[in-house]
Amino acid sequence: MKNEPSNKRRSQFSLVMRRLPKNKGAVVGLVIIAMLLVIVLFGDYLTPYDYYHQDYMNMFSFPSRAHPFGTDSFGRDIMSRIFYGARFSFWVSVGSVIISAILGGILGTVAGYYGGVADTIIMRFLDVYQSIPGLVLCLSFSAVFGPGTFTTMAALGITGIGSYARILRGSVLQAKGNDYVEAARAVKASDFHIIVRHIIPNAISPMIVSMTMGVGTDIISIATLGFVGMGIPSHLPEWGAMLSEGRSYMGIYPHLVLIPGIFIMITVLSFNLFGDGLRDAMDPRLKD
Amino acid sequence: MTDHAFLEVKDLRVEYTSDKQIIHAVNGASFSLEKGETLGLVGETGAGKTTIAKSILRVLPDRAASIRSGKILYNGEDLLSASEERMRSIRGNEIAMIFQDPMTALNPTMTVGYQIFEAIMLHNTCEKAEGKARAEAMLEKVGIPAVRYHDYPHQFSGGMKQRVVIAMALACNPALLLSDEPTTALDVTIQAQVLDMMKDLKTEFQTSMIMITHDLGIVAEVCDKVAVCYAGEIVEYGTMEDIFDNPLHPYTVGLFHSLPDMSGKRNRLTPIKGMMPDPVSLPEGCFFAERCPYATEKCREIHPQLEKADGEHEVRCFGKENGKHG
Amino acid sequence: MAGYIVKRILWLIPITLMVIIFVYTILFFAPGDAARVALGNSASEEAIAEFNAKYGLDLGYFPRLFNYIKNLLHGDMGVSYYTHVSVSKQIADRLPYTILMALLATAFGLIVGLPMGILAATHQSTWIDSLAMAVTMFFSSMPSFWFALILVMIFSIHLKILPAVGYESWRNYIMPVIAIGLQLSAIVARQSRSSMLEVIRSDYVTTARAKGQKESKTITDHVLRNSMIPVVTITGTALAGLMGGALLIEQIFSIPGLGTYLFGGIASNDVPVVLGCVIVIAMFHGFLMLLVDLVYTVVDPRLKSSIIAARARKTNNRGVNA
Amino acid sequence: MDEILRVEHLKKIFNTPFGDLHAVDDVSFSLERGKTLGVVGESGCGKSTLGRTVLQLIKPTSGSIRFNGTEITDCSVQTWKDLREDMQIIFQDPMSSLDPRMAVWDIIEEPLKIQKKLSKNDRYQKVRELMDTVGIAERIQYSYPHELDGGRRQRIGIARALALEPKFIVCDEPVSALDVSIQAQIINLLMDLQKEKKLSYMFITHDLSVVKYISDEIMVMYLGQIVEKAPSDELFSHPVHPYTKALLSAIPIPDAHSRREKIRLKGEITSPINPKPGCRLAPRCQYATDACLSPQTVAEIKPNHFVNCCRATFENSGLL
Repeated sequence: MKNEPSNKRRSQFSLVMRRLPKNKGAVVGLVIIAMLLVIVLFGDYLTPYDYYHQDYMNMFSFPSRAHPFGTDSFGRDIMSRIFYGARFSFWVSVGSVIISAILGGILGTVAGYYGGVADTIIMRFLDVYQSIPGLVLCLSFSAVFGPGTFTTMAALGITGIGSYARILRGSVLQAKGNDYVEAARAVKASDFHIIVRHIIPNAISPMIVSMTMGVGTDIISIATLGFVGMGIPSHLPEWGAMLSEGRSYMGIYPHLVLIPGIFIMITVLSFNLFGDGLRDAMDPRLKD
Repeated sequence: MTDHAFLEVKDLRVEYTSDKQIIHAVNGASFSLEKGETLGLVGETGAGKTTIAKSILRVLPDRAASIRSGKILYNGEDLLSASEERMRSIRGNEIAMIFQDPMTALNPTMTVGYQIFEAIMLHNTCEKAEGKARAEAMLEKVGIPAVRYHDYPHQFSGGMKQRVVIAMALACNPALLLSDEPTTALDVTIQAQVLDMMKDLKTEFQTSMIMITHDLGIVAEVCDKVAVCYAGEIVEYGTMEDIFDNPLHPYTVGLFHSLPDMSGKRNRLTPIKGMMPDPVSLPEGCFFAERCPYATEKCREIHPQLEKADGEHEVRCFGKENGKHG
Repeated sequence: MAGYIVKRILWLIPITLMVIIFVYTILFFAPGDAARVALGNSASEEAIAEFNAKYGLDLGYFPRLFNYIKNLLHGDMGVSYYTHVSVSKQIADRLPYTILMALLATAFGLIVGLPMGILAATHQSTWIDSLAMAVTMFFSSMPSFWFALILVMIFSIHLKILPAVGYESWRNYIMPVIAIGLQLSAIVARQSRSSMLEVIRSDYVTTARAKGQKESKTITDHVLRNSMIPVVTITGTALAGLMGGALLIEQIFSIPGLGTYLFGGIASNDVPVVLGCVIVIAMFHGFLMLLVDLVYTVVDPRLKSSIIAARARKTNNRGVNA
Repeated sequence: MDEILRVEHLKKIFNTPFGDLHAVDDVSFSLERGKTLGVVGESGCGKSTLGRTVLQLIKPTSGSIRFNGTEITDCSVQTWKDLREDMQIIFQDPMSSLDPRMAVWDIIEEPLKIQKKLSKNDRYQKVRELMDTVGIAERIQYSYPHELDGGRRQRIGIARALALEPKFIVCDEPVSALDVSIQAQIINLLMDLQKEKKLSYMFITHDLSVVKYISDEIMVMYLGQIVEKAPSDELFSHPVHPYTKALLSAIPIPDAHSRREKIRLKGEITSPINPKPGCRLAPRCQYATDACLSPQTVAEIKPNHFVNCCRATFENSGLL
């Protein structure tokens, strides 16, 4: 029920942070994400091999002390390759989600806040945009932008704006209906002030949750691209591409398929768990 | 008078658990009701009125709420220890309930007729056609043409929805009707229509009723007995005349003084200071002591009991023996 | 109601047109020379000029677009630059496999996911709920193509009880359908659980209990239907997505669906193939979204009444549930 | 006569998919400085729209609003910005009217920050002072609205409205969501503030007992129109319009021995969409005659007592 009123200033962020640890799933997710981040940042120092080092004496070796995840068809150390791939998957997915969220967020906010003609145009555009398969958009944008890490990020990011725009439009509409917006207008607050100070803070929670989960979705998209040989340049290791390479040998050397897949899954799982926990922690209906 | 009352609630205690906090919603509420009477359960938000009513029917949310102790004797039978099957045969059949918000009390995806029909078929073994005919008759009774049987709730206005809810509650001619703020969500003129109708139907069906409300005006209009609820307990109980003409508990007195006077001049209102205590941590003494202008040391230390004042009039206050007011 | 449906279907025409223009524009500006890809790097300038003239590639942006749309109105989607096979014939050949797989996977998702969600919601906070939530969290995080590979490894390579590739027998579809459907079932289960929990708290469910209704009947009669709208939304969206072909699943199991065809088209800048697929997929998308909205009106009579204002509402709903 | 607000022939029509919704239909009234005008009506009568239109939070379809002698429906942006500070609003639902993501202090400070007239220090002083005025304890200054009860939330809403030192406040059902004992606290606060700061109120409510208590003059609305307008005591002692009478007799009186004549309306409120000419109450009115189907005129049956009913003139002349 009612909290003992506090005389200290507490930010919204700290309120969420206080609730989050109570959610076991979120904690597990966060711990995995932290470990992943260590791999992303310090992966090079964690394995003695380079991801491209080929060792023809040690092809297809099963996990061992020397190669904890074994080696692939060229005798390359899978752990090193997984760690390198983590870097790519992580940055590209986080970057693309941020791009989607910013672009989609602007569209959604404009559509929801201003309504009328702007809303109609934006929503009709999204109707068109979202009836085009994501794969077509993503690969075509990749082709237009040319190959590379950043272009993959941009292509994925632009492809994903639709759902963010719709989510934010919905929650902006909801926030807009509240009297506190009227109250702000009554003290002659500008539209910009209202959007930044009142609408966005109240509408952003569902967006943050789907951004978190969106990182997971994009990791799968990146792996899909890698699997069909698009996205990252082919000489660099990528989880999806590793899966695709390992596929031919999976009858005899299942670790070639199992290990990249498990990494994809655990990464996605961690973001999903964290997002799920965030959703509960940011629910304004819940009191702490 | 028989040896036992029609309905007797004895020392009912209900708690809600949320996030490891225990909310003491009802703290030893006791009252009784004779057949054919209307009891007004008056109090403000959070006084535990709705919880008491839901406890009688045992439709509190399973996980969050628990009935800690007490007895609810209905014709001498303790409902709190009755089997779930027995409860099902009582719910809607012998005891029915009307909920506060007609907007949410009806299933939006079922025709209103079917929702009444459902109540009838649950407790009667009759042909479907007869059940339907009875449901239609109920609709007519509450002033809705039977042709609207197949309409959905959203096609009705708030007042009409509440009529449907009332039809549903009265469909099996229950002996006791629990009305939880049945008109709070309605406009005054519609409220007047619905209250008139409820009074008529109550007489026609000879139903006993517990009317839960925060509006003393409604109490004056429909109730025979009044129980004033505060922080999960009854602080004053008596006939309507007792309470309105001779209120004894400082809280009841305070409520009357908070109301703008409709007849006289504009005097400054004298509100009750402060707020109801937090149900998570209730004070040791009288729950009202904090806000009471007459509170003494004793009031803050010892929790008063509900004691007879005169006739049926009971009050939970030391003030009576202290002779300070009343 | 009929008028509404006709209007929505007519809406598909401008939408599809916009889709064509949009995709055509991106492809037009994408680098890559179709003639070079088709004829090889050693091809002579003349051969390339001839190729470009044959397919109208030497024309500018507007004439090409105009030609394409003109032909389309005559029911001609053109031919692939490389295989020279009619695009519409290829799509017609491949579509049945895609539709079959999409429908089976969606059915699987609902058949497994719904009961799981209902069970979890009705046993909230018990071990059943926790288990269901853990399992579904796990499955919804698993990439379906990886799961497909695992299935192949177990059932084709080791146990040798299911065929790894092919599309002739029903046994070919078991693994692809499970691989796609399991993830969908997890999403359906989580969504139906949360929306049921929302409905279970509502007043009319308490009203049903207060009428003396049995707990099981309360769930089936009052809770289920009212909690289905978000489930319909995600099922519809998922089905629409699958209509675009499940590229990797098709690749892994060698099923000749729309996904591989489309992918081949994009990879080789085969404009007629890409546009052809995109048109078909966009139409399916439009029809499915219409179907979803129609199912809404069946599930919830309130929406039927407000169908005049349906456009705004529809976009709202989707926005919130997406 | 010191007039702060004069509204003439104000109309607000919303275009809906179902037709034109006449939310405010040809409403005229004026308000004296330091006085309270009560606006009473049931849901859907347009009273909230009227309040917001007067504040220009909703643009009127037509009509004139003069505030302190200045026409504000078509004045320049700058004049309007200056005037806006003088007109504020207090909302019904203190939960929806306070941004749940802002602490109490920030909510009260916001208008001052936007106004940009005070230095940081002065602002600090001013917020302190406002919290004092409305009775918010310092210990809750950093609480969030959801941690507080309805009464305190409403006090915050009042403090925010007072921040720019307005002269005129629209109170849109400020006590309807509160319990009686808290309601009385807030009403007293509003009346004290009025006396102290010479405020003029437009007090919108559906609760007749409250409006009688607080208002100098009362205006009864039905489906976008004013049906009756009179000084408070006059309206309660001599209601003329059948709707006013029905409204008055519908209030349950908290008195064990009150016996009154009951006037009940038939049926429910009709739709304000594309209304027919003639009296809008006619379908529900027990006195309705053919005369009610033609357009009605407003008659001043006594000084300052206006009625929009064709029977009123008869009744007043003693013919009925």
